[in-house]
Amino acid sequence: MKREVVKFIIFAALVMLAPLPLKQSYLLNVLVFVGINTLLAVALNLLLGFAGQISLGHAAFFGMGAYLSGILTANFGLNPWLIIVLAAVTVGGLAFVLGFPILKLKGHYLAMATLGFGIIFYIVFNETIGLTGGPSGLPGIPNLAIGSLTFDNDLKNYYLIWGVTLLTILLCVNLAHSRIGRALRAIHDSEVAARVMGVNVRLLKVQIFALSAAISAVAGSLYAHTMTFISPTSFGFNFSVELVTMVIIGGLGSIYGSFLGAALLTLLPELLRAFRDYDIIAYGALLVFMTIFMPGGLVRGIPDLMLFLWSRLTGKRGGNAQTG
Amino acid sequence: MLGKTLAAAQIALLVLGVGNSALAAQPIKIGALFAVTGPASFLGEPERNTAQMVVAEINRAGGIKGQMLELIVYDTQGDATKAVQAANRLIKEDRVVAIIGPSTTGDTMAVIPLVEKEQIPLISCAAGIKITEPLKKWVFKTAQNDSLAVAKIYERLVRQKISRVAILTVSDSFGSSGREQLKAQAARFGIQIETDDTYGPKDTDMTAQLTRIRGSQAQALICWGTNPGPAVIARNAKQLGLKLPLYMSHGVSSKKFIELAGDAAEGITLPSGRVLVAELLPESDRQKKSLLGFVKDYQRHYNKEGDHFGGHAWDAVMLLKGAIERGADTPATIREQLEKSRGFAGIGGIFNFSPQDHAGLASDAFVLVEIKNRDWLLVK
Amino acid sequence: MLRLADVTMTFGGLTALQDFSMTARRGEITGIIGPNGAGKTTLFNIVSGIYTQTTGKVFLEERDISGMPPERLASLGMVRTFQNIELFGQLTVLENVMVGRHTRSNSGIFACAFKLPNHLREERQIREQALKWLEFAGIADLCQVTAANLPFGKGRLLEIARALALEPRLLLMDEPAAGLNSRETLELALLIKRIRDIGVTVVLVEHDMELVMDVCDAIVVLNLGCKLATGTPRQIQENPAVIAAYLGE
Amino acid sequence: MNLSQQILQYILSGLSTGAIYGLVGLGFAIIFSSTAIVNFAQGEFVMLGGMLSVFFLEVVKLPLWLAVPVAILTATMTGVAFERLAIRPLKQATPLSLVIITIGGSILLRGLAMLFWGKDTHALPPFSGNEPLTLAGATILPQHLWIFAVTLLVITGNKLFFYYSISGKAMRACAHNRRAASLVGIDVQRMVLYSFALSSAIGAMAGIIIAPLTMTSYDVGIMLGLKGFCAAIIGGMSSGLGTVIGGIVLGLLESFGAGFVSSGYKDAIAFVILLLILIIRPQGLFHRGESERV
Repeated sequence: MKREVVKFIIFAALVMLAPLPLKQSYLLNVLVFVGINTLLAVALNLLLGFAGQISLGHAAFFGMGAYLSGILTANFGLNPWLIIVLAAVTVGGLAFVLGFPILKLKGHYLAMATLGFGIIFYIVFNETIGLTGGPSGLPGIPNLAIGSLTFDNDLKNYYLIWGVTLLTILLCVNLAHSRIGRALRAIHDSEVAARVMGVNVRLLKVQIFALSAAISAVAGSLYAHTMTFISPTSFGFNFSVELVTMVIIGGLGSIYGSFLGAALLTLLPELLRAFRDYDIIAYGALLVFMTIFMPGGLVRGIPDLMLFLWSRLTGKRGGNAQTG
Repeated sequence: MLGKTLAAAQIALLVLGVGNSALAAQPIKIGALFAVTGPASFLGEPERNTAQMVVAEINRAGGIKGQMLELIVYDTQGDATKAVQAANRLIKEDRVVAIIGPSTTGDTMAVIPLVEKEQIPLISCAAGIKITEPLKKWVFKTAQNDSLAVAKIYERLVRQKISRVAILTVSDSFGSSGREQLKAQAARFGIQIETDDTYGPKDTDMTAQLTRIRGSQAQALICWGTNPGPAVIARNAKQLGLKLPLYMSHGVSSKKFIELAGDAAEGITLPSGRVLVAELLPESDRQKKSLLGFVKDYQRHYNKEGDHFGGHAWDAVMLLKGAIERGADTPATIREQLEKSRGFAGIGGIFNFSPQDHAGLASDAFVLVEIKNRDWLLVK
Repeated sequence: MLRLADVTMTFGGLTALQDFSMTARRGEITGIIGPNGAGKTTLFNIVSGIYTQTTGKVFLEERDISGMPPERLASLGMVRTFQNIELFGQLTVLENVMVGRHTRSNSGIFACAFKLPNHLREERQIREQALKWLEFAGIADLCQVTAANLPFGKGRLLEIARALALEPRLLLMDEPAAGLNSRETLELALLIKRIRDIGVTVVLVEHDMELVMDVCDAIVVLNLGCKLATGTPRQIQENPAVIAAYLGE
Repeated sequence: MNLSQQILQYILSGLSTGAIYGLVGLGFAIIFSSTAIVNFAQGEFVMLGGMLSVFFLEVVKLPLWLAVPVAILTATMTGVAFERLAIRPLKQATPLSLVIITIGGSILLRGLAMLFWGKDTHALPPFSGNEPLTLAGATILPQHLWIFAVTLLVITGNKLFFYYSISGKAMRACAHNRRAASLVGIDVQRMVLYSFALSSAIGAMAGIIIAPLTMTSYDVGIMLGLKGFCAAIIGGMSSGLGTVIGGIVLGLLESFGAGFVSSGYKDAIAFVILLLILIIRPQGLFHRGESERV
């Protein structure tokens, strides 16, 4: 537990100091999105990595948060902070209700079902033009503000979003090392044994699903207030898949891995700009490559790689890199 | 040793921000955001190609008053988040003086708050009316408003005494913008919309919608979409033996549509920019010279037919060139000069920007064409 | 303590258990034996709530528990172990046993995430109790090892410690000696007796006759889905029907 | 046009799009049933079939009767290469890593197709004319008949292959129990390779047969793949009639949804019903449930 505290403090310090050398750079803007994606990846990791349940529809929860905030603040002028809480509760509640029938499903049936509701909500965002503005999007969402402090530039948004993300990471680390976290990991290893030990597997899965959806909704609200404009293309199937990819590339069940995955996939397009039109191919190739050569994700793959390089450098045989 | 010292001195100069003017011939950096990949690549690709082509031509001719242009293109993939990230990079990293694009209304709306705040002129290549109405200080556009295309079709219908129509639009931002205009202007022309259907951008069969339309009172069908959907609709309509006159949007005004729809394209009418019928225009037409030049260049560079989407980018670069020629070199002066562009005969029409109008086109920007014998025919 | 009344279980056309009744008395060790395919595992899966019987009833201290899911049974004080041990492989030995305290703690997601004082106190108790049961099973020295890396025999002990951490009234053990060597089996016999001595009722299915005869207070013999005999170890050893069934007529 | 004619047309439309979904779905089902892999790249083989035949027909200038088999062959070889280069090297093949790797593979294939052939849409000429056939006031195209015929052919072929050939039986054995299959001497890896070859061939065939109707471009695989996946799930991942019926159910839902409720929500309607099916009958419509072993 002590180690977790130290890890978190180092991580938080790095996050807080990161903007200093970046001042006016566009990278600061990219890091704002890394923050939002980290929040989403951590939320999905609770479900995917801890409870072992796949969701190919998480972009829908992200979108619901964004649209609830967008519509209610831009069109009805309600208090944005209140709406964030409302969005989290509503979306979490909806996921809780949806979760009971859906999480009964297993494996690819679950993948199909979550994919299905993701698409349904994507269609709803597109078709309810009166509310969402449809495919042309919803402009004019105000920035968040506390008193006279308006979060209207990258630096302020950076601290706002990373503040929320760090808090969420802290809570998730706590959760992972509590009876709930142990029960979740237990489900992952042996569902039947977990049930025999008295873990109400179904209820717990649904609760985590709801929590994960609620965090995603908060990420959506923050996204809407940062962008001040939203359109359905940001909440489609592709983004759901991208989120799953972030979690798996980062490392299942590792909260800091989620950060690595989110950071890599958000920064990747920037790095791949050098490839110009070939970037989509490079992206696909990287996914295939990573899955083959770093099956445990970055969080385990990077230490393995360093160990391997180190053993090569020092000339020692060190093939037994610790995994798992 | 000496080399090292010199290099260090040079770096020091660069870091201090001096020497830029001393080195002279610094190119003028222009940013561009196009949806080169993704679902809107039918817009982004020709736009990117055209912009690169025009900039290359300008540079080959010695640049603008001796200064070369440097075009930096980023792909938005038609995604609002990526568009904003790319715009940020253009403004903060590449330090461009102006931005061309994005391709879609959604992407444009997403980057508007940023360019307004950073005070960088943006010349959008998207058609949505929301882009320039209400007026935004730093935002211009070259694509004709969808309202003009709709008006062109409705005028024709009124002349033919048709008052009941069915509309079938694609459920993306192109289609929904058309649908909005079709519904908004119907009353003004005394037209009644009998059925209002949509289809998905990747749908492969629209017979269900067409069957419903066939069962309605509609006297004509207006379809708003981009390839390949409308080609499928044309073929499905032929399969069902639908007798209604079929109108399409300017979204399919390219030879590709005729190729895809084949025989089913015969008799379809659509509004189009003049680029499609450049050869058929009278010599007196003020746009003819630009149009022929664009078509010829595009053919030579890419061995493909230039379409009016590419034309939006052509117009944007040329408007920018005009502004720079008139002495503008900073974002603020470029914006000022853009606003003063008058009587510029481009691909999309004759542009007259003013402090009140950042779209700059009149209703004659579109012509109606009919497809006959696999070719275009100008409807008087 | 545990009573089965006329339990029948059919899979499709196959009858695995036929009108089976039995009782396990409080504080005793009851053994269930029978040749392969007699229906022992089916019986265990019904009692522990993994299958639901076709007809008949199961009672835990006169409370009808027929068809209750395993997690309900756990909160009523019944727990089982598995023939092919089902450990939580990615968790440490200590954490495995801590999961056993799940029903004995109740902090919710929010209490856990925000580390509310109640939760912290509870977490401390969970850890103390888990260590206590690891010591009881004699594997406290392994508490930081990842469960997947344990040798089989230690894994068996861990599974028992985990089950005991629940402080059950009734412990069901599915072939606890399977895969153990003779020394480990001897230690297991002692452990099972100690478990009875702290007041836990034990029901076990086992092939190892020596172990069964050594530890059990009462024995039920199953054959082809039916009850063949009940009695003390001595009675069973002398029962001609049992001998016939085992030797094969 | 009266209501009954309209309904007949909806049925015909539903059947013809449904058969397409079913044909695409078969590819998913074959791989799944012999390897338990959900191959998210399956849609790309449909795309490859269409694009390759356009390529061989229009660029290489082969005649249609030659372009089609060459396209199928090329797509099949791509499928084999995909299995060899991406699936087989995977050491810890968890279902999740397979999802990611097949998604990665599909992005890669799509990107390569875009690079080689550009982003334009292409059409193949119909195989036997374009004159609609009329049936009690409703119409259908000759190409639709081709689709039905090929679908039937594929189902029959699958049935014969899986039940009467040695390799087919071996593949079914792998599907049933991999370990047991390898114990009786079946080369499981080879069977996985076969199933990828077979499903990419069927996918390519589907892509070719539908290209004259729906046209083809580098990105048609996503939506068709998704719909085919649905069809396979409704059909309980069977390599025969079940998946085709699943496709037809989906096609009919879409066509009646667009006709009677709302064309904008037609996909949503189809997916809502799909969700209901999944929740009520998670093992697919036509599959008998199995009790879980402990």
